[in-house]
Amino acid sequence: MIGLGHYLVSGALLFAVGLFAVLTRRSAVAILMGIELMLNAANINFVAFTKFVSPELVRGHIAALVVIALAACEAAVGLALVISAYRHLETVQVDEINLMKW
Amino acid sequence: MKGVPLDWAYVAAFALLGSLLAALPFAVVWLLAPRSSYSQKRLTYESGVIPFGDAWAQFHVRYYLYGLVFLLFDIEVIFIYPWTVVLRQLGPLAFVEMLIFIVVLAVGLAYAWRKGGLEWT
Amino acid sequence: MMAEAIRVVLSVVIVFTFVAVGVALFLVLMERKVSAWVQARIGPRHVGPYGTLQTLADLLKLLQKEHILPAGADRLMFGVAPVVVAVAALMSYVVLPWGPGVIVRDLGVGVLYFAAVLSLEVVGILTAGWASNNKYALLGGLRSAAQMVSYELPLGFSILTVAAIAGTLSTVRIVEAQPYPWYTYPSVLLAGLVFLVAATAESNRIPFDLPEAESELVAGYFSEYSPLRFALFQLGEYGSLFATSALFVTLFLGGWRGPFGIPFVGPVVDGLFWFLLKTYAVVFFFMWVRWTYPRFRIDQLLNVSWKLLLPLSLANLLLAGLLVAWSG
Amino acid sequence: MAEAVAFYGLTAVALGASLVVALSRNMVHAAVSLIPVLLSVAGYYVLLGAEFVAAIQILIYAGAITVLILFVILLTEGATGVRVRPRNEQVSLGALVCLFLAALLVAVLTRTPWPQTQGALPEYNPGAVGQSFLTAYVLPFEVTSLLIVACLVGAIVVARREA
Repeated sequence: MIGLGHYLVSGALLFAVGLFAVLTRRSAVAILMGIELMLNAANINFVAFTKFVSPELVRGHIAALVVIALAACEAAVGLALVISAYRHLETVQVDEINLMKW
Repeated sequence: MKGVPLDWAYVAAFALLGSLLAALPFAVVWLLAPRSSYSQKRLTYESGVIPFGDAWAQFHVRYYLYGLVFLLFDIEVIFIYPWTVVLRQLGPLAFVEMLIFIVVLAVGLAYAWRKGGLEWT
Repeated sequence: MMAEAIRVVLSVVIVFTFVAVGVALFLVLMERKVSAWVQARIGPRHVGPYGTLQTLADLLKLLQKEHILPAGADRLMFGVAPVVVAVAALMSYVVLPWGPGVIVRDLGVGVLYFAAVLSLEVVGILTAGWASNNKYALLGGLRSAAQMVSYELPLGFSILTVAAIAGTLSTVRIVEAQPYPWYTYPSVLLAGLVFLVAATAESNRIPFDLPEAESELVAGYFSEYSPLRFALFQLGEYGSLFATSALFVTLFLGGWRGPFGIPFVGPVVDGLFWFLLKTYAVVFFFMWVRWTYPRFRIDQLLNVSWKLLLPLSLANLLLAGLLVAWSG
Repeated sequence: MAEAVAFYGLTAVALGASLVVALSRNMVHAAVSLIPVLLSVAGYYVLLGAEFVAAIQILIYAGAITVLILFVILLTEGATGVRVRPRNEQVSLGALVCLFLAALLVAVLTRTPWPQTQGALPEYNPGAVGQSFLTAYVLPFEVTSLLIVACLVGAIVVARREA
């Protein structure tokens, strides 16, 4: 029988993989993809808690839907930044975008 | 398994078995088709000219702008689909709420239009 | 459990067979006959009676042709992309109501599911264009994606308009809500028009066939695709053409209901008959348009979507909402 | 039984494909692998009875966000086929942190006694979501529209070629 724990563990593992992408990737687009993975992991938890903890008011579904909307907004702005950075610096590798560092 | 998961079991079956059925004829091709490969044959088509450079060139930012406006308007449907279902029950209140929502977004559309985000230049 | 599993497999096989024979093979033949009719030609006539077996012969020919992987192409993506396009088209058939009680599965989110699956096709097309390592193909793929996403919005909003009037997302219940008081809502007519235009563009057909404009881009995103994979793209293209036509029939033309019942055949055959008749009529309309009109320029094409259809369909949705909210 | 098979199948696809997203050298491969991940998460939602969220996940995530990501990869250097080093020099440290975090999360999540109830989800999913959005959660709903407009303006300003 698949219970709440299964979904939570699966979400945690997905979150860790997303975090790994964010920490180790050089390309800004790949980092954004890692963030999407992490947001998805959080959404799994929202929906799982809705089913097993408080199903009547579908609060978790609402939260998950708002998170999807936010993720879309985040992707739009983030990718716009990537394009802008690429136009000015001709790279999307975040460790080469270091104008502010020196 | 019943209810929603059963409904979607059909969807999953369509995806999985469908891919299988779509890939099946490849076995026939593998059995029947001739195989011979040389570099001239594998050249990509470029109107008879030998391809120069890489096809993976960069493209104009306007593709991104259309994708962007699309994505942001696509988010609306998250809220409009449930709205259509309960509209009759909730009546005028639901309508006014959606009116506000869409008017705000119309401002965004107007902005994109004015700024030339919708121009193919 | 066992019976259910058999039903699942059977429904997939039946629908796939129908899509392969009744849609892909038949529609290609129909397209050639219609184009011949519009251009005052005769069209295929040598294979089988009146050329009816022509596309079957073409398919047999394609089966014996060699697969060519273009130099520098991405092997995996190149192979997966056509399957994605074909399967995405196939998946939209789950929610089509063929007749009273004749539906693969009446999903609670019916029309939303249809829109969602249709949007997956874009990914396949974009990947196909990229994986070919061909400039025409990539440009065609990008154009196609830009066009499809642009027209997805008006299409979605006209579906939503209908859903708001019917008060449900289930395709079966949308059919049951028609015809009265369906056509008393002025929004339905406008939504139907927007849907027709957007569906034409969504299936990349003239006057919106820029992605595969032969004179500019060879064959667009499938320039480099040889026999069977090419056939899969055709399957996807005609499959989704038929599915969108069927959705149009479901949303606007009363689905499986006919103006009069056919005697002695029972409701199921009657429903199937009317549904298929209407859907093929809509498909014929799309073909007729294709062979009659010239092609748009890409800026005109995108302007039609963003500056005309999108505001129009949004306003139309609000109008429908107003009528429903106050009149109940 | 069927549920368990579905769950483990989805988990295998989700985790496998997400590893490709995190590790692949080819950006287009990474972006395309995002789709199986998103679809399996939609599968989870279905198993959890959240039909509407699943459909939205396919429509918005798999059908729209991924397309935008692919556009950007094709617009920037990911498309040029230039082979660059895909990872920075923090791989071992990052892997350590992630493994530690995963272990910690799993330990905490499985040991916490969650107050599980026997209640049932509302019969019709989109209807319940609509009720909530238009009554109890009307504020997030309206504020989202402001957020979308803000994003639209911001992204256009940033991405457009300066005149």
